[in-house]
Amino acid sequence: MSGWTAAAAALLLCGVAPAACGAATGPVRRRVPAQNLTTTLLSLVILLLAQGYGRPAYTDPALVLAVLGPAGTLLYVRLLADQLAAHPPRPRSLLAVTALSYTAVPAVVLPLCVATGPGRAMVKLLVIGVLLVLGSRVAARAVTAAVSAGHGRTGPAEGMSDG
Amino acid sequence: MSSRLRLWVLAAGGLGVAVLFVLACFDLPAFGGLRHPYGDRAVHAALARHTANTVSSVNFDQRAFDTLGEESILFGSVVGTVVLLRQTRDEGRLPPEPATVAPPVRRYALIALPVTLLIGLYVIAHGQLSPGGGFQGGVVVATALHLLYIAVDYRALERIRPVGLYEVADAAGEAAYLLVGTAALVTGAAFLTNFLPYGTFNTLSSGGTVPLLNAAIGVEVACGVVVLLARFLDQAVEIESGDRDDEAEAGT
Amino acid sequence: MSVLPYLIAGWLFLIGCYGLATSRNLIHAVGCLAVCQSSTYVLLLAIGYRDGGTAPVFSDIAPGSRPVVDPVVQALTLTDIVIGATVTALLLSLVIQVAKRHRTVDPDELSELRG
Amino acid sequence: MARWLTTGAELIGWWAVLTGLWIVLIGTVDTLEWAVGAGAALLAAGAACGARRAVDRR
Amino acid sequence: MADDLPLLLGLLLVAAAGTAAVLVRDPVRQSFLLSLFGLALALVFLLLQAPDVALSQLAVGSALTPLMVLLSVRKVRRKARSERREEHE
Repeated sequence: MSGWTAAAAALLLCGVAPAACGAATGPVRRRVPAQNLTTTLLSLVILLLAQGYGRPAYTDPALVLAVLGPAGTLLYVRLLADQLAAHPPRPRSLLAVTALSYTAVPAVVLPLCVATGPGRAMVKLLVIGVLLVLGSRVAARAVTAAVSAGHGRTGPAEGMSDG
Repeated sequence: MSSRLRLWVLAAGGLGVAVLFVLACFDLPAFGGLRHPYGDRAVHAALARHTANTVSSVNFDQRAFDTLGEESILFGSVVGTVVLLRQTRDEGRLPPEPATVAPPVRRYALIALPVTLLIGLYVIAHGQLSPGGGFQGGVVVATALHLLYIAVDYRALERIRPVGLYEVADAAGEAAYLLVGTAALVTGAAFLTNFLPYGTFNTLSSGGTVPLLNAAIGVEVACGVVVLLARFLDQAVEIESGDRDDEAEAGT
Repeated sequence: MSVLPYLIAGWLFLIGCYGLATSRNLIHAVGCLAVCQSSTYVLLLAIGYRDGGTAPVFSDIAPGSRPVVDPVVQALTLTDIVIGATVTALLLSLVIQVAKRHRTVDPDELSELRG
Repeated sequence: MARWLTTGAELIGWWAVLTGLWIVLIGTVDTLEWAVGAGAALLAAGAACGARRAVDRR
Repeated sequence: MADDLPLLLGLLLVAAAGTAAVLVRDPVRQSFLLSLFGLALALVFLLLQAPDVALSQLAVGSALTPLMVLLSVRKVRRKARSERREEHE
């Protein structure tokens, strides 16, 4: 087993599994950020595996996950806005989740870039990294916005009204 | 049948299946075994036809007829959903209300939409080379459009989504698959034979009819999913049963 | 390890069936059916796996340079995943119709309606 | 007239950026890749402009 | 054995997520678990050297399936609520 695959297994065990547990249990306010963190970390695991197997083609699933993961999170924020507004997540925990993905993404992508060497493959890795960072940032912003919009209105049921 | 009795029947059946399945597991070829006669032949055939992604070659060349069946199931379930979720006479329509969305989220959606769309198109176009193909890329393309509902609101989505057009394109995708298959008949070969020149290995034009069938499936899946989701969104957002009035703000 | 993936596939099937039989909500039942369906994907791909093999995709490796896993089962699975999603959509639209006509999505109440 | 110009500039800007992205994503570059990439990027650029207008006209 | 470690982890994750997705009875909570189940499946598919299938599962499981489930839940609950309100009147 190469170092990259070992790193992937470690990230899987210490990153993805706890994040998935967070998304699987507890109130919606914890599930939504945890779900976003799970997709971000899983995308990084896929990148590490691609390097470990020596297959650049395996980065395509990571690329797709980097754009569709945030879409999934925004979807939950959108359709469960009333529950988020009724029981808002603590800003500190949201910040912690965002900070975690901000540190994890460069910590994985930059060594991969060094290992890949300059070229278009490296730019592709950087694009995936930027998409992941942007995605986790916007997910946190969307949760905050849903909470404050819910507080600005009269009834909690209003949160699900829609256009 | 009482629920208690039902559970007992289920337990008996489940136990039987479990025992037989475990016994069967030990007779299956061992996990990770080295003997894959079908796989080896499929890889050989794919390489002979200059298709780098063997999986696409199996789907759109060696087993193209099977994929036609799969595609018809997809088409059938889209049609079924459209019929089941149509607006009935006793239902009215409420115009969707604009949603309040934070500006950064809206900006993200406007940037992510074309990027996601391009990635979806990349996945479709490179189906015969790298992992991907019409099935996966079509879903990505359809999801890209729905970012506009997820991150902005339904009215914005409705403006760039003329459902009628997508319904036509869905049928056109299915028809294109059949037409490519029939074109093989014209050349004197069997239905869905790979009749085009195979091209240079590992370039976009390789694989003969594989890229064409791939594109047809991509169009069909993308448009089919858009039509499907349009029906679901109509039901969840716009359509109200006849007795609606104070339901404007109802939700989950 | 030699039979574990098969056993996991079997477990997914059985637990999905259990969920289907005991579900009190048709939407939940559709989700359980999706779990049942996934068991076939795990089983098929596990059968096609080869120790030390890699994906039969030759865009970035030379053909013949490494052993590859079975592409036939992968082709079967990947189409079925997308088809499965649209069939799930069909089932969910049936559930919406049931909710409209019978005002409930509980299968037990529905069978009581039939008498 | 000014609106046409800004829309055109937006479209061309998106098109250039997305074509660049396509070239980054792919493995080997050849003429056909450029053509297909430019076409796909044009489609996505059109969607980007359409989406922006749909959002602004709310 | 060490080579199989990621696959072992992935398979256990799939089994756990699948079991949880069945045992959680509320459709909204179940939709989270179905999405996690989809992610875990995609990981296992990648570990079984099937990137095409993983891509397919990611495309479907990350946004499409949860969206359809949540929209159906919303429609059904909204219907039930308006019926209940009618009975009270």
